[in-house]
Amino acid sequence: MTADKKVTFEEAMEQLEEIVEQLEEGDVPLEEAIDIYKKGMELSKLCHDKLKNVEAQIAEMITEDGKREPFAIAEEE
Amino acid sequence: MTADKKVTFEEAMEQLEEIVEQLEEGDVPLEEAIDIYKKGMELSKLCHDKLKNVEAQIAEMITEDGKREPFAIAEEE
Amino acid sequence: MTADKKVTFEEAMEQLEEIVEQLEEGDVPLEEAIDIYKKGMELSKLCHDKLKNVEAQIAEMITEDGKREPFAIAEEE
Amino acid sequence: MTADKKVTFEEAMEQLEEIVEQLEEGDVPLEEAIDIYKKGMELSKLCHDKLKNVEAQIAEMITEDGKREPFAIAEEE
Amino acid sequence: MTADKKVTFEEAMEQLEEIVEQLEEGDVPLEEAIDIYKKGMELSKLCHDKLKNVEAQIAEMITEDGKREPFAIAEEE
Amino acid sequence: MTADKKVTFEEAMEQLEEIVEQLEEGDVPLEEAIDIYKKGMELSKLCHDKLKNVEAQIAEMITEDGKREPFAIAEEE
Amino acid sequence: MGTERYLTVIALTKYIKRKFDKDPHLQNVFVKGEISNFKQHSSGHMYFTLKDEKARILAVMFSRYNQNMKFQPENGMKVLIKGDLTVYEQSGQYQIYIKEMQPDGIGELYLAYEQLKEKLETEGLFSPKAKQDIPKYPECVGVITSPTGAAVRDIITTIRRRYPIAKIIVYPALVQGNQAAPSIVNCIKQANADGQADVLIAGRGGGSIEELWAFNEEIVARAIYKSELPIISAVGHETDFTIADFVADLRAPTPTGAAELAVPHIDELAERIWNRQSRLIRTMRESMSRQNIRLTRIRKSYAFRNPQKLYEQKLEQVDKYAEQLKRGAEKLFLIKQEEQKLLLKRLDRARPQELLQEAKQRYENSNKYLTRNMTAILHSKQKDFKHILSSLEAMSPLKIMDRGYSLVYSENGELAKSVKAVNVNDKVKIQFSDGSAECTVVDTEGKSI
Repeated sequence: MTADKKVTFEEAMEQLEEIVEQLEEGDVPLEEAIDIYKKGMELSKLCHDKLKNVEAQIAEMITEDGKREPFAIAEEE
Repeated sequence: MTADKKVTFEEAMEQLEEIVEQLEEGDVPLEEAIDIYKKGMELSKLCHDKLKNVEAQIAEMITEDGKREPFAIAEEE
Repeated sequence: MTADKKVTFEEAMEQLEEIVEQLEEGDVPLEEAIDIYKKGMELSKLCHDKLKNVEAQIAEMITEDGKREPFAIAEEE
Repeated sequence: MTADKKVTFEEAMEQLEEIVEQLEEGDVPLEEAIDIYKKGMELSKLCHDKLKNVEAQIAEMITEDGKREPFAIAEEE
Repeated sequence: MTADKKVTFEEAMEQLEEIVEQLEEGDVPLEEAIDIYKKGMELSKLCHDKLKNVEAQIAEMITEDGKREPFAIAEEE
Repeated sequence: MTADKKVTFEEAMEQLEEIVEQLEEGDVPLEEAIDIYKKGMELSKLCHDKLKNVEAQIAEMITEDGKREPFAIAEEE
Repeated sequence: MGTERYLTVIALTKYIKRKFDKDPHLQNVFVKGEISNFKQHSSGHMYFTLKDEKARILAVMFSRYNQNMKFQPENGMKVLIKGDLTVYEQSGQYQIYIKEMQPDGIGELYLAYEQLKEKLETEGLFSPKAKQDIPKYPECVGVITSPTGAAVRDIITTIRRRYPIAKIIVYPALVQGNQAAPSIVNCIKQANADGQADVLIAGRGGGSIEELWAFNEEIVARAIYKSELPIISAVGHETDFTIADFVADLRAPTPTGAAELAVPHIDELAERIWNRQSRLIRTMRESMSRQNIRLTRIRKSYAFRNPQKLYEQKLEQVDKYAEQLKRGAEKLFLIKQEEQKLLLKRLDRARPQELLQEAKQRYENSNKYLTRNMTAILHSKQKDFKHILSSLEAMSPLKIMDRGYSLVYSENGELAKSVKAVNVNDKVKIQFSDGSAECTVVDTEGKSI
């Protein structure tokens, strides 16, 4: 799981999507399917966490940005 | 029966199918038919268990997934 | 950030523009995008601060200049 | 600034004009622009002072000249 | 100014005329212009004084001459 | 002026004429002109005095033996 | 040989003419004779024959020489002639070309006069170069004439009237008779020795040529010539010309004229001085006035009156520049600010929120299908299983027994398909469709076919 941290969101998503496709094709042996599914669920969690993280950062930036003071000269005009 | 554990769900299903076909052919002595049938019943149980097992795993993972917090931003919009 | 202090306004603006373009092109991986965006925000703040600084200096000089007495003869005519 | 004292009015004006043009053309880096502007303000002040000086000298000369008695011959005619 | 005393009236007048022309042409550098103007004022004063002086001398002689008695002999006849 | 005493009337007249002509030609520098003028006025006075101051002369006769005697016109003729 | 030795007539004539022309005795010849055959051409030239009792000669007097003659020649008139001899080529005649002609009668005096005049003229006594200037303003005038004549009175009166400041010294001279010439010479010498006079007037009133003769004497002429004092001659009337007149520095027609020539008029002179003086003053005033106007013009010149123009425009320019500078700086600042704002706006717009949304969407999709697909697989497998299970159940051999059949298994567990497979007392098992029963064989009986 620690190795996965270096995986980007996109890579993780691609893997996840592959897994979904694989599962969709349907002729996956059951045991294999459940293993794949599990892997998928892990990836899904990874992506979810990454998204949450990004979301938090953006939220923070918006807050900071709002505090910025405007220009005096620009207002004079 | 222990050796059978290594049999995948699909192999078990195949064997089951073969058994059904054998039985359908009809010229199997009854005694043999009963044996075959018995075998079929065993296989059937195996498959059933495997399915149950998988179902349980899925259910568990869904539950876990359900605990994951939702995205804040996504809801805002 | 301290290293950036030696960056000129124009250099900062150029970097910012590159960042904006990169972001606008849109095929930046999510995490990278958020990093770039953060960098962009910093650059933007840097530019903003530089402008505020210049604005203050100009304003001060104009005020000084305003104290300069007008010509006596020029007014007589 | 002391070195500038030896600059003639015309030289100062020429420098000032160049500076004005530079600023009006607009492609001056911001930090440089403020220096240029400062320089321009100094030059403007220098020119202004030189003119004030000339004005004062002329005014003095005119006053002195005004005290001079008119010609007798000129009046006879 | 003492050196100018040796300048003749005509030289002074010529210089003065040159100065007026120079000033009227108008494109004289400021510092030079004020020097030229000063010089012109001095020359003007110099010429003025010389004329006044000459005028006084003429006036004095005419007065002396005016007292001259007519010819005695001429009247006898 | 004492030197001028030795000037004959004729020389004085000639100088006077020359001076008048010189002045009338007009291109005499002012300082020189006033000197010439003064000289002219002196000469004029000198000539005038010479005419005025001499008493009417009586005609003399010098006899063959060198004796001087007044000469009266033989009015009876 | 041939004709070369024969001269042409013209050559011969030219030769003869040259002989005449070269001979000094034939130039300026004085001849006297009687006029005959006198003719005056319309051109004014005179042609006549000069003759005496024994000879005759052709004479020509061109109008140039005769127009000032005081008499009109006529036939039979005796005349004194001066002229040159030469040959008139066309007629081959020698002729005298007359330069001067006098009626004969004065005789020797006139000849002497002419000869002396000629002599002195040749010596250069009459030369203009020998003439002295007459002083313009003499302090003393010497008068050489008879103290009793009208001439001295005229001279003194005139001088007194015109120029009373001049001293007059009369040098009494005899002006006629034998002693006249030496007396005049004496006076000239005396006056020169005195040195008092600035100019001398020598002359007398009018009279006959004999009466005036002293002034034609050589000694008088030479004395006049030698005199260091300038001499004005005043002999007789205007028409009288004496040798003295020729040699004098200035000839006056009359004694009164001589006095007028000797001295200026004092009033005119005073007037002249006044005039010069006033011209001086006027010129000086004009010059002053001119210079004054010139100076005034300069002082009133635009450049002088408006020295402000020297810097006013520049002042305006400085102000303009200062304004431009300010505006330039502000504009530049605004441009930069605008650029920065624009970028900021773009940055805001490029905020990776959308990217995040997309990512979320993508994620949600995949996430949804992950479980869905898995569930689908499970269901499919379940379905397959159920199907097979029911097929199996349908084929169950046990179902035959439902119709009342049972299976008998021998003691070794094998299905007993014949009665022969069992013996009495064997323990067998009967399998029913719904259960089994353990039994002991009691009897056997084979079937009779």
